[in-house]
Amino acid sequence: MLELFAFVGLPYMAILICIVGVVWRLRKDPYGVTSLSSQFLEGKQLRWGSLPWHFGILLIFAGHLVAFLIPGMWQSLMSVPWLLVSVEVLGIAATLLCLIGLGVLFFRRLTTGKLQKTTKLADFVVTSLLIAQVALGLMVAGGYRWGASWSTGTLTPYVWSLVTLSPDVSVVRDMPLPIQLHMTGAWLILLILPFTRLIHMVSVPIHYLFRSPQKVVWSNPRRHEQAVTARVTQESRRHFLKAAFGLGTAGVLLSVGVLDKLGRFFQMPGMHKDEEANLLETRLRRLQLTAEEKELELERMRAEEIFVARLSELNGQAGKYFIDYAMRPGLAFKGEDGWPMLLSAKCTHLGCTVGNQVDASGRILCPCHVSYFDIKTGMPNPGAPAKAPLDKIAWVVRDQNGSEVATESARGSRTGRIDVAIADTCSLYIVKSLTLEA
Amino acid sequence: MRNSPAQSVFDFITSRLPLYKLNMKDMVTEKEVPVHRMSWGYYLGGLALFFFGIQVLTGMMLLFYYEPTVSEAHESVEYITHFVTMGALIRNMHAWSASFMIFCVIAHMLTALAMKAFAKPREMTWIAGVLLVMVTFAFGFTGYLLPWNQIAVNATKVGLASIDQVGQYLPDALSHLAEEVRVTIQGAPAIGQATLSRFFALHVVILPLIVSGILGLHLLSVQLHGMSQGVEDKPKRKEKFFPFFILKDFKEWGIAFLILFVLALCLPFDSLFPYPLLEPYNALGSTPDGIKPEWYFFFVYYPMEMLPFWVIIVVMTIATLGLFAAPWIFRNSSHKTMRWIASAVAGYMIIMTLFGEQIYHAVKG
Amino acid sequence: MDIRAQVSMVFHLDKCIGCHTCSVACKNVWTDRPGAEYMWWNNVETKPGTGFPHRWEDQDRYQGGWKLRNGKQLELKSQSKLGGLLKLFYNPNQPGLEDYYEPWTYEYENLFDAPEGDDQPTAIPISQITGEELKIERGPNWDDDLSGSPKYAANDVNYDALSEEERQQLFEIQRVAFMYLPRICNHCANPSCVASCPSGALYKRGEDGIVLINQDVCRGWRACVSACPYKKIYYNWVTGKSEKCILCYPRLETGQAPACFHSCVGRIRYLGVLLYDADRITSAMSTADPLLVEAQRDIICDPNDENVIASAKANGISDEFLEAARKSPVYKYVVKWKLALPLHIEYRTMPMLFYVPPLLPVMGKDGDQPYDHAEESFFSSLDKSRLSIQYMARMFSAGNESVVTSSLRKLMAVRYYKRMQQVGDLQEDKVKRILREAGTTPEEAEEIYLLTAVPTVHKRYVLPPIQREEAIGTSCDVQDCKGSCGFGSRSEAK
Amino acid sequence: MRQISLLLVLLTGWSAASAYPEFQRFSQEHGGQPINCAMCHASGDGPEGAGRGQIGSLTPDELNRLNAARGAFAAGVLVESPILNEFGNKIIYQIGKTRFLELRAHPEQLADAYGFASDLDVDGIPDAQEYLDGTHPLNEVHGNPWRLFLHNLAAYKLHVFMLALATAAGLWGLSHLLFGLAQRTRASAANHNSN
Repeated sequence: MLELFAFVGLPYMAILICIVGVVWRLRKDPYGVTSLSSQFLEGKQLRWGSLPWHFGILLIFAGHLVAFLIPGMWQSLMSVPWLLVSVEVLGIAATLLCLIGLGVLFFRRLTTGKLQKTTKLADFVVTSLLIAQVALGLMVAGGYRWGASWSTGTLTPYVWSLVTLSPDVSVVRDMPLPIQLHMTGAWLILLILPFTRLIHMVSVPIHYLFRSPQKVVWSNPRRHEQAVTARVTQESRRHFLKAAFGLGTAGVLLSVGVLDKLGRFFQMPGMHKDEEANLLETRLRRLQLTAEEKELELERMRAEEIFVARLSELNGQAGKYFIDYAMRPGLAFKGEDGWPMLLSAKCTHLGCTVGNQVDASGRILCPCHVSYFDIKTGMPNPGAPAKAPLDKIAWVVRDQNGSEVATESARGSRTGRIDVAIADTCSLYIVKSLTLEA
Repeated sequence: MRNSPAQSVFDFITSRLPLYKLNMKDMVTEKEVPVHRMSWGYYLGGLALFFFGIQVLTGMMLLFYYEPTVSEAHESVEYITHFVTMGALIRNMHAWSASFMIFCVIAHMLTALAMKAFAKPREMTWIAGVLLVMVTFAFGFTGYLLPWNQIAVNATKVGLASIDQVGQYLPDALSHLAEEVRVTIQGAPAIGQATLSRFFALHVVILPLIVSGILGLHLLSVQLHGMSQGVEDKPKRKEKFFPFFILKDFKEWGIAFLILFVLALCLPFDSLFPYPLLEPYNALGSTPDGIKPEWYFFFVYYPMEMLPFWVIIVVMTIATLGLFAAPWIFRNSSHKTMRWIASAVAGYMIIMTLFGEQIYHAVKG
Repeated sequence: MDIRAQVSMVFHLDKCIGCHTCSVACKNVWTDRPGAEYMWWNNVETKPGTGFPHRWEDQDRYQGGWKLRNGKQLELKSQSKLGGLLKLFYNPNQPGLEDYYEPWTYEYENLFDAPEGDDQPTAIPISQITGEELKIERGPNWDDDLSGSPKYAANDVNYDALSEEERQQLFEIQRVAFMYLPRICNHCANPSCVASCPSGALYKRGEDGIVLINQDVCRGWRACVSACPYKKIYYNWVTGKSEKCILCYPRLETGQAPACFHSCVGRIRYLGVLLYDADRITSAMSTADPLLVEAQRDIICDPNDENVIASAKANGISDEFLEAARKSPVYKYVVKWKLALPLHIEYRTMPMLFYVPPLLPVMGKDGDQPYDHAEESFFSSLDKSRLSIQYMARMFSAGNESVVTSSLRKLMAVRYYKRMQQVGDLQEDKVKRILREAGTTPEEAEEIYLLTAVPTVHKRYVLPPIQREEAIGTSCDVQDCKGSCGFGSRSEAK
Repeated sequence: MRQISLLLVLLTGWSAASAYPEFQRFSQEHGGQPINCAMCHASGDGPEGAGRGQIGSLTPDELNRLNAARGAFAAGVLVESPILNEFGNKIIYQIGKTRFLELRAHPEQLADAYGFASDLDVDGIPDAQEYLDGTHPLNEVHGNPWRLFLHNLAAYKLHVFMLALATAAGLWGLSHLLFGLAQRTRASAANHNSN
């Protein structure tokens, strides 16, 4: 249980809370989102704390990210011994750098008077957590050598399994405790990210690299409009050139990537001979079926009696479907007394074909709107959408020679008797005259 | 002094359809679109139009292979899906785009309601729009049957049979009328080839013709009147329709196409439902378990399951009449009230679509 | 041509008496908050002196403003784009609290609570940050009037240009001369703070050119603090955001002069609209140092020119704004009369706050004569100026002495002209020659006199009638927008 | 003829007992999807009956094949049961009848026993996973939507990338076309006014 929480519950909780929290914070409290730099109050020690920490952790983070994003390529790189050794050494060096930086930052925050004023409990929690996390990382790096290599085959699949929403804890379940703690620590950091100064991580100003130096904001909508208009309608020829270029590129890309496929839609599909034959066979069968259906329809319109099933084929658990004179479905069961029971299978609510599986209380279900019908009486259950009972259908049982053995009318009046000895050889028919009489 | 009746009719028509504005200057160069916090709603109609265009194109492509006969329909759809190059893509696009289009149409109607966009002189636009919504649903209903698979035919059967039920609430002399209507739609006492042919004709020829007529009127009057103001106070900003607004429209279309294409390519529409195109319709087969209509009918389907049928009839009738008469009913309502009404309707539809099943199970046990 | 309007300022230094009323007015309105105690959006410095923060003009240390790469390309001195990202963790060019001063108050309670004793109880100074006892060694105007002091004046950065002899002369007690330099944000047309902001929080208002910090976007990276060569951006250590002078835009938008202007005792301040061609900023600011002042004047446009008006209107500048630009006292001082000069234009931010250089330290007592205004030695007195012209040129014209002298000459000529009129001890033809040599006419001299000596408040502050829809208050609720428009404090300091 | 029908009756009785509902139930409960017999069987209604792929309709030749399949107790014996579909046959081929019968008590282990290597419908989801998800292993459009989406996206990433690029380029071009046109109309309007 704890395992499940630590490796599945916590990660998802952390990711969810992190995303929701960050979005919430950025939207609801943008004023509070800041790096809350303290260089202004104390700058000398900060240099020896902040720089090693940030550069160290960025390097380590990049390493973790590479192992996660391109595990295959990374794995093959790491199979070169000298590369592996240098990566590990670099990693441990960066970790030490981080630890030194964090140590200085922690010490500085504890001892500088002015900083006490901007320090909150959360800052200590964050720093302690980070120190523990980095120390654990160092333990892992030291205690379980060549993590750069083995993590791609173990931790990466686990993280990917989380990302692809099919968590698989089999790998991490048996990991040594320090590694498990290191992972838990990572999720904890993610968890508290939105609510502490760590929020500054989501505001890394990458867009600074791409923006133009000056920024002019018009608050008057009319002037804003005019300023924008003035900008976009500079010179039509330049616009047309750009338009031709953009549309041309799009056209080429589309025709190469997409349109040729769409064009081939209209070609005759190239099929394997067997496929073609199979297809033809299926089509033929469907046509035959349709023809048979029509034939059946015709036959049924004219027939006086219609074959339903051999008596032996009937049972009490699953009804046998048949079609009556007007192409309506019916169901045939074998009753407890061994006599057939024939019901219309057309739900009296909206005309769905009811199911043929009989449940424990002797009922069949119409799946459309959940009406249960008793197979003995045809009555729907109280409260069902269907109000009327399923119609009973008149039948006749004939033996091998075609002579009448027993009948039942739609009203339920029976004649004759069914001999158990010959029952298996008898067949069941529905009778138009008896049904119509009802 | 009162105007003569002829004069007032003339005035009515010219104010509703100001054809004198039918020129480049009014419709392109100088047209402006208000900008306010609800103006995202102005893009929904364009989006619906875009998806309709996709429907027409992909639909025509599907026509190359589809065969509307009982014996061939299912087979030909399978042929398109499995054998024709990119056939699955086209069919998926048709299916996805249909869902998107219906979503956009509903959302478009609700935002129009929320913005009181039907206020004078836009009554005709509104009524044309309501008609379009109904035709859209008809498209969905008729198109669903065409693959002629087990679930579709059964669902259609249920849908049509509910017409029968109306009969019991009519006076005795008319009670057979409902059934007659159903049989007329079906083309035969039981669902069969006749039904398929009729639905095909409706889906492919008749409804598109109706749509192009109404849509033409709808678009023309939108273009003549311009966008409605949308909010209580005069919006502070306006932006030029050309090139700014139309560019945003195009951008949305581009992104919509991208999303549609990626979805159609990568996620078969069928995979979202328990019953993919597995079995052709078999009159002998039982109705599959858990059968229910497409998501866009949930908002009538689940209440229908839970409430007595006559309630549904009454509510539906009132709602339909209310929709048509909205410009006159809500003539004096404030934008705020309209927003409340639209949000309530939207909330109801969202809840029924997303949680209808749970509610149904909770009520029915 | 991309004509933009700018609410611009002129400070007439001859009239400044260094009373700090402006600073106090500003502080009471805007920076009387936790974390903002040390900020002086408006301050008055004594020159020569080190200023506030300490040696702010030392751009070798603070790396503010722009530089020319290969003598052509304008780029930020403080950071390249990538370098800006690397400096997020620690920025070596930023002033710390010690470069300003640790804000303090006095322990007034002690006056009431002290136990009975032999001595009078005193209110000892305590830090406003830590509450600990504090030995005050520096303050915002700590070097007030201490021009001769080796500790302050001797460290003035502008001395670099002066010869050893001139420097020595400045410390002779008999010849000590100083001037006051009131400073607010220059609301530059080519602001380096805006260009340096990694988050994109800083922006220049299109309508009136006021430079603001969007507090909701600011992430406290503080790049602007070092990039602003005038050190007019301050980091609020409580909120973790930077703040700066907002030119009292809430007052401007309601038709009032900014607080520091409104309260100015010496009536030294002028406020008005300038029109300038934004397309030519880059090229103007890329010229060689000595030509910068002229280049800036060159892109400030004549509000009566038909073409300028047409293109201003195309940019959405209203008729009311244009009317204000035509009446602008700033335009007269800066372009028409060429009297007012920008401060440290060599930082290339194109400051839009101009100073009329002071005559007093130039023309002050020389020898036993009350004023050395013998006609023959008239111009030579500039050479004998107590405060070296080179020193002034270093401040106001990027080292180009002729720009400063021509301004000073004209100012002198006006005085001679008025003296001739009112005292009558000067020959008219000689005065006319003086006027001609100073490049002015009697009419212009009269005009300069009127605007300098006896202007009404409406002549000094020609506020553009900002239209209702242009005011921030109409585009969003004032309480909501408070943060996004440049200042604010939502959380209390501990 | 009589013999055949006797055999038929015998077989029918036997097969009813061996219609493995355990797997069906497991798959339905685990995958949360209604289950179709056609996952493993040739007919969607299961092996009983007289329809196509059902015992009642088998030709003598097919009956022989059926019996051969029923005797495939060890793994690796070629199975071509006419009442099973490709997937059903492959299960027996892969793990053998004996093991299959053992697994009836532990339907959840069938997936592991079968292995995750085979993907008969080539939709990117292994058959065993489809069994667990309750989706059809022989229908490439039937599968867990998310898995399907990821697999197809990977397969078509070049297309998607190109289309995204084309959309971006096209919209960029279109925006400039519109701006250009706007500029033209404005210019001509200005000319018109000045004339």
